[in-house]
Amino acid sequence: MSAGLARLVARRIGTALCSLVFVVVAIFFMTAALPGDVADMLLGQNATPAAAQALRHSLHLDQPLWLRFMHWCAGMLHGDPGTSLLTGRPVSEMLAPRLYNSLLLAGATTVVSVPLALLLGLACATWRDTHFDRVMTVLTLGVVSVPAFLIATVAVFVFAVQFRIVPALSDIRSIHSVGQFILTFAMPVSTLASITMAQMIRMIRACMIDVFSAPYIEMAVLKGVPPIRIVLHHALPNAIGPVANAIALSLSSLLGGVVVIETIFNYPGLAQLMVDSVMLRDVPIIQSCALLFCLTYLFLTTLADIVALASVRKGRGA
Amino acid sequence: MKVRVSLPSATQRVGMLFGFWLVLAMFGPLLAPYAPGQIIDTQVFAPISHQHWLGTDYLGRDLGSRLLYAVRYTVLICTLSTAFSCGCGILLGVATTATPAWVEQVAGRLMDGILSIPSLLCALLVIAAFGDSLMALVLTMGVIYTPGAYRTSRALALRIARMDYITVAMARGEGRLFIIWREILPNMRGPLLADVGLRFIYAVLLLSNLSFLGLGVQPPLVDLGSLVRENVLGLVYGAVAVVLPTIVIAVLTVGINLVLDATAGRRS
Amino acid sequence: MRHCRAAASTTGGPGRRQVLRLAAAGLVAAALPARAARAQAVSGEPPRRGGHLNFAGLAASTADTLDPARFALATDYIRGHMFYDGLVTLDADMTPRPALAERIESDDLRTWHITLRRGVAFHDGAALGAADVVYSLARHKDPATASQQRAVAQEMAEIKATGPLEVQVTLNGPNVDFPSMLGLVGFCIVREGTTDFSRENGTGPFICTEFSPGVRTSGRRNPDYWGGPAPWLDSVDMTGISDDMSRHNALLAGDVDIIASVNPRLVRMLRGRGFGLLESPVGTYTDLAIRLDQGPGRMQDFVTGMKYLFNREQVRDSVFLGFARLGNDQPIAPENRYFAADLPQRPFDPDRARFHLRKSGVMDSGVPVLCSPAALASVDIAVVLQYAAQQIGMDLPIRRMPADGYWTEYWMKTPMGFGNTNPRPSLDMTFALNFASSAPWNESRWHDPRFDQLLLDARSQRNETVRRQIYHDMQVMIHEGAGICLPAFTTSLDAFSPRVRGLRPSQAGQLMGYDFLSHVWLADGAA
Amino acid sequence: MTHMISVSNLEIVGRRRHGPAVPIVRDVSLDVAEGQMLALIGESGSGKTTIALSLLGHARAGCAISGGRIMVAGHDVTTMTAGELRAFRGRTISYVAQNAGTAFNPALSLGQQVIEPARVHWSMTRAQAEHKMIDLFRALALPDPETIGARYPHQLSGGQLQRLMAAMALVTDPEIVVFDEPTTALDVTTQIEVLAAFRSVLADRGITGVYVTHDLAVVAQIADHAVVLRHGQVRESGPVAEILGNPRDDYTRELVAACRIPPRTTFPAPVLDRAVETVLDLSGVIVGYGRLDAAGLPERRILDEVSLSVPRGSTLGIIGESGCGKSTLARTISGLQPWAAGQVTFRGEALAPDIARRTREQRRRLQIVAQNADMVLNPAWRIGASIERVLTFFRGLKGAEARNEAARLLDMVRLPHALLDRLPGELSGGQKQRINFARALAARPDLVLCDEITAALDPVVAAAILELMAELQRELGISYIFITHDLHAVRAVCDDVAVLYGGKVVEHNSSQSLTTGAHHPYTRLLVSSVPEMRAGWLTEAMTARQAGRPEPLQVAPQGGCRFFPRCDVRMPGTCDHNPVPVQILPGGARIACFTNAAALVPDGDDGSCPDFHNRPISGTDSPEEVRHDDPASF
Repeated sequence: MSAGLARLVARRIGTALCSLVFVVVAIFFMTAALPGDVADMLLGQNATPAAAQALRHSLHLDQPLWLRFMHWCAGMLHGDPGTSLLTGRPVSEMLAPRLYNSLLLAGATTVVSVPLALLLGLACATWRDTHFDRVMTVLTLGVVSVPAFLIATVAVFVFAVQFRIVPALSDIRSIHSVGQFILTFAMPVSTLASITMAQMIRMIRACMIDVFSAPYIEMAVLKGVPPIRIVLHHALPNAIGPVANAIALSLSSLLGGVVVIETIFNYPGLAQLMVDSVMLRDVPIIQSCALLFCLTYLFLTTLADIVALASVRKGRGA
Repeated sequence: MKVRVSLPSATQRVGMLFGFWLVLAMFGPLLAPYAPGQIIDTQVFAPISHQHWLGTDYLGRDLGSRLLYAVRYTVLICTLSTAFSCGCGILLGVATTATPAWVEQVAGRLMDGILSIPSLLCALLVIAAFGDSLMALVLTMGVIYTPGAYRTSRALALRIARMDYITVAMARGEGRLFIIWREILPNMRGPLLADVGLRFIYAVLLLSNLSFLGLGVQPPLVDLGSLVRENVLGLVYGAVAVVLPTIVIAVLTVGINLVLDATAGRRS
Repeated sequence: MRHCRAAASTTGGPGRRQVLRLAAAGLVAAALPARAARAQAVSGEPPRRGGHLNFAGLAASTADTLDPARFALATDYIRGHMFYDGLVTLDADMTPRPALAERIESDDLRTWHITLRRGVAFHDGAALGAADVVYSLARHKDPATASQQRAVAQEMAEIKATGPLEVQVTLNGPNVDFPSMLGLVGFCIVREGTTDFSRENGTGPFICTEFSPGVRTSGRRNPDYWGGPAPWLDSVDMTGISDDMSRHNALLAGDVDIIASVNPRLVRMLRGRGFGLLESPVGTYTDLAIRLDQGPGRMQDFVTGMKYLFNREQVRDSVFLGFARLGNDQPIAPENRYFAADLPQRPFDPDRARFHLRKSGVMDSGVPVLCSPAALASVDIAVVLQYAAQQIGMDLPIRRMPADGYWTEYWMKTPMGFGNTNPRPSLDMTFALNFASSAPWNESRWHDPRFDQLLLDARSQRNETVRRQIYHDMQVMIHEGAGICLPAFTTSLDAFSPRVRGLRPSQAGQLMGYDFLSHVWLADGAA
Repeated sequence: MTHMISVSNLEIVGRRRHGPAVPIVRDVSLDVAEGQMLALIGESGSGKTTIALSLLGHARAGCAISGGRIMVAGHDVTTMTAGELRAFRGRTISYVAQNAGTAFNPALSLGQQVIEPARVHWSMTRAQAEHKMIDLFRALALPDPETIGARYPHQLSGGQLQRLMAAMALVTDPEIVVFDEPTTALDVTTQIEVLAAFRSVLADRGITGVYVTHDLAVVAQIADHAVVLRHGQVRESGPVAEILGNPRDDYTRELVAACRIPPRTTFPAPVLDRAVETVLDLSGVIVGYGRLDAAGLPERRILDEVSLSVPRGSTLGIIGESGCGKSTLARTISGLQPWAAGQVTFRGEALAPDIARRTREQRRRLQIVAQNADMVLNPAWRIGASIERVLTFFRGLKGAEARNEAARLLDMVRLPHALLDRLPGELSGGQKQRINFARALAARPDLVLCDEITAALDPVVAAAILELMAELQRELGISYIFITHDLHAVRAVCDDVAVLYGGKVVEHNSSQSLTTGAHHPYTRLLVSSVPEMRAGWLTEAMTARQAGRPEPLQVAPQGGCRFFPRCDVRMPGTCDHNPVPVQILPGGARIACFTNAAALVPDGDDGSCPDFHNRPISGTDSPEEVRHDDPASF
């Protein structure tokens, strides 16, 4: 890694930290602004003011807001995200299995969607304004615009209920072989991938069309270079920057933006945990989830920037 | 000359499509044979029939009537919130090309922050802060999609700011505001249109998710996404009530995007 | 076999002991085989042991708990019945039956003596003793426990052990329904001194093998269960799927064997595909509470008018698709033995509604009706009501509120809002917690000293006939006076795959009063 | 004699997405014999590139070959399948693109790209191909032939890239090579070398060629036959000597005439007379970047102690090759690029380095007309708005008043009033440049800075613009600074000329004396590199050049004269160490050189004026070419 690259990474990390701080502060105080707190939520319909107050006291929720925030920050600086107000268990312990699940789902989706999206995006750009391209455009727009829960529900109803090919729920415990892994993840991954891919295909198509209009692509055609080689050898290396950015943006929502998918497949991931925690006002968990999502987003976009920069540097020979 | 002829026709097509949906949004409910909350049949998820042309929903209400109201709210709210987010995002994106670097830094970090929080969580929090009136709904959705518009427009504005005609304006001694408002903005229209279309789709989807959390349009009115959601059980009966709103969403969003794409492509 | 009632009616006069008593062996021998026999009569086969059952409830979240004090949702109740036992259980018609208690007796209906069953062991092997019971009951009174049952538990003034298996509970005042109160799943018995509820240590039919809040609860059969031969199942997995369609799909696809909370709209399809449906006539109701101390509710005519404005048949037929019974603006469901059947059903009468509303002068006050997904079907009921209002020229705005925060932020805090109440073990509790002047959840802020007096009278009334009359009068008073519009009682619907046997309806709650896991067996179970 | 290329009745149409087909090429027929070079001559939009591409069976997106026959090396191109075309392109016929800077893939090493045609056609092994490549590099006089292939496009100069591109075209030993304006984007001093390299390689290999250009002087050097095209039709064809020497077609005559604009004859002010009032005066201006040295001056300098002055009503030309600091000078004067040292005086007042600190009056009186007319007009504004804005801004004219004034300005630049309601995208390049000019005039300036205003225009159009400039100067008494690399244009409009090299003014002289008398060696190189419109000039020029010229050095000196490595009269030990003296010649000309002025008079200078009228020295791709030949816009 050259010094320039190192400086860029350092600067990116610096700005990322700023965003992180903003997110953490904003989330904390906005959660505090939500009606009711964890004491109310715990007691639910049976809450009486006295009971809620007592509980609040035992959870230290009667301390001033800023003091609680300071406590949380202090803990975070020591690498301790605190304990859940609701269960009293360490946040890290509650987050770990969910994070693992989410990463598994996101990973599987990435493995499926990125190559396919690249392929289809390239194909659309290559055969721009052909029937294939038009059909893909309508299809991708359609997939993006139809609510995800409907796609997932229809898919489950058809493949799990009617044809009984795959299970309706995604229970990780039932995985003991590759075959089972594929069956278990088939539905959520294909649903999620189709939505993610639709976005990526549109963006990749736009990037590639840009590159395809470059004179060196026409030059390659005039040299008699086969189309596949043109796409892979000539066009792709020049589109890595924007394509990587497009992919990073799409992937960054795979952790936190998949509530619907997790709900429908009853898949215990981070997104569900976060929504639960918002509903229950379990602030330390909300904070940690937000932090994770923010980190993921920043990590991916920074990675994309570095990939872009490195690809340019290679070309520029620096 | 060809340019002159084809340009308005594309714009006209955008106008016609938007006009169609807007007219439908404004006056569609006048065509509704029933009130949106009126239960007209004990049969739920009724198929298309003589009495109710588009069947009934999960409570036995007239789907056609509800659909007309749903179009009204989806089109209006999503149009407004898309306009708001694009307006803010574009203004900010363009403005930061001409302001001191720290402004851009602050705005950029802010936008990164909003972008990195899942939109649903963001919506929950913003609505908690703003309340849940229709106006708040529009604002919330606007805020959520502002960073996307900001990113796109800033990239565009930076490109345009390097153009020679901006240099010319600067050499003339034009003020920053004039340069942003009159020189840069008008040239971003084409490329931004495609972006606006996508944001409109996201707004339609987010609106239905908000309704699900109890934050959207108040009953008995609905938006299109919620119409699909509340009738999703009808899927097992192949009910019109779930299929038709889905088709309407697809036609609305895909149509608008295709026309915007075509216009954008022509201009750029 | 209504022991409480039977005892009361046979022993009659004051000064005699109120006894809830049955020989332990007798209870088991008499009760469970009786259930089995009934089930057999339906399915024509004896229960079979063995097999694994997957169950999906309505919801799972990180609020899932093994702490009885925090049980709040149906899935919690089911989990409670899985791992713990109460001193009594409630039968299909809400009659308390001895469980861990062998006898519960009182001379004055104020001081109660509980004699525990001998030879019951916790999952960790420790024997059940009086200290465990004292601990389990007393902790609900401690504010730090944050018990859902704290309001009820306050009734118990003193709880003390009087012997290794004897506990004495002194109430604030006489209450003949105290044994029913002990049937609340929250009052189930945990080991003395337990503070860490990440693991269960109960006496229940199953032993926990996995508990991940918001994900899953798993258990295996407790081989030493005192109430044997139940449970029949070897192991159980329980999860929560909040999405309606997904829950049903999981059943249809065979991923789970039983699901709770079937949407009435899917009954036709489930039946068509050969799945079983359990209809339990539970007394759950969704009501519109109009506060009598503020807003338009201060006008009696407004409240009366609103009551006539409810199209109850339409609510039953369109909102619940017939899986409900009409409500009559009082909280006791028709199946209940104390139901005031002679009270005339309040009809949907727009003309009278208009008359009363006009008369009240606050017809168009613009005060919104609050509803929320948190209160079952309240949004749909509100829409029905709104349309009826529109027909008589009244503009009734609806405000749908988010589910989270509804109970603490909006419910009972606004002039008009929907609430949702689950059945309580006894009428006494229903009246005391929801309608008495001092009731913590007096939704309409209704105050009637006569009602409060009747409540106290009933508590100390041993004569069943007199009590029935008192309860009748109280229902009439609520029907007439309280600001409660109660259009319908819902029927709980649960579905099961054909291999599941032994499910019976119960008034005590969905899925056999949440206790189905110790009763069901699988047709292919022994395989 | 067999025809290597035979095109008959070629028709090519372009089509917008849903619009009707528009003919781009109509009924074109041409033949090229084996080993011959055919020139396709025409202005932007004449269809010359489209025809050239059709020889490779290629039509840009939106275009289609709709009729006619194209026989190339025995193949009927129009009937070939995609696979056949792939095998044919790069093997039988190859292509040299106009702008090597963009036609090379920035992500791949040059060597990889150069041998790619051989590799994709499986015609030789990698080792063979690389060997062949190095031979070609050598033949094309590229430096470091063994290692240059490992480098990336941005690391080489335009001339080198253009030669690499030729190597790429030749690596498979094709029978035909199509050159598409290969030297248009190059500096004149580079162009001559590239042309010479091309010619010798082609001659050695007996390759048939097609050469697309709008430059008649180049045609004279390299082609045997020529076809003159206009609006997609053939206007005239025949041997080159015939066409250039004795054009029969009107259009051809016009074209030839445009290359012979007469030098300026009127001299409104005595040249280089200090007594005359100067409008603009630069003294010791330094612009640069990098660390500051002890004196607070930047380490890397783009402009180094530039001193110039523009007398009222006269035109100062500034010439030099790309990278010499011409554009920076324009930006500096117009206040967009602050200077580190020195002083700029405008009408007797010192100008602030930053535009924001100049007065509105100063900004009004100093206007700039930039190189690319496409880019300086806001595409979203109607022409009228662009002009009226200046009127409002500087002169406070509004509404009808501004409208009328704008119309008057259009009259002044000879454009119809109807254009006021058009968008820039609807105008031709020449029209836009006139609008651009009118906009500058709207401010009623004293000095107009013209930065390469003819570079992107076709010769006929450019000639008209130059004429307009001179006319307006006569009418309005404006002064110009005319920045260009076109010596021809300099002679047509300038009174004085400053030659810029490496950020320094190496010579300041009268424009009419450029071809006579004593000159800086760089000026001489420039002048001698301008091709003449006669056959055999290239050979002569190259011979003359190679005769008395030391090998160029690859290393730049640390101090002294920046031209040292390329100078043919350099004195090692002196020129590369000491500060360069400025010699003031009788008549006022100044030359920055160590060599005595007397020795700087070119050999055999008999006072006559060699004919370099025939061309603009170079130019970039004209926008109109892009607009009409790039069917992506259809």
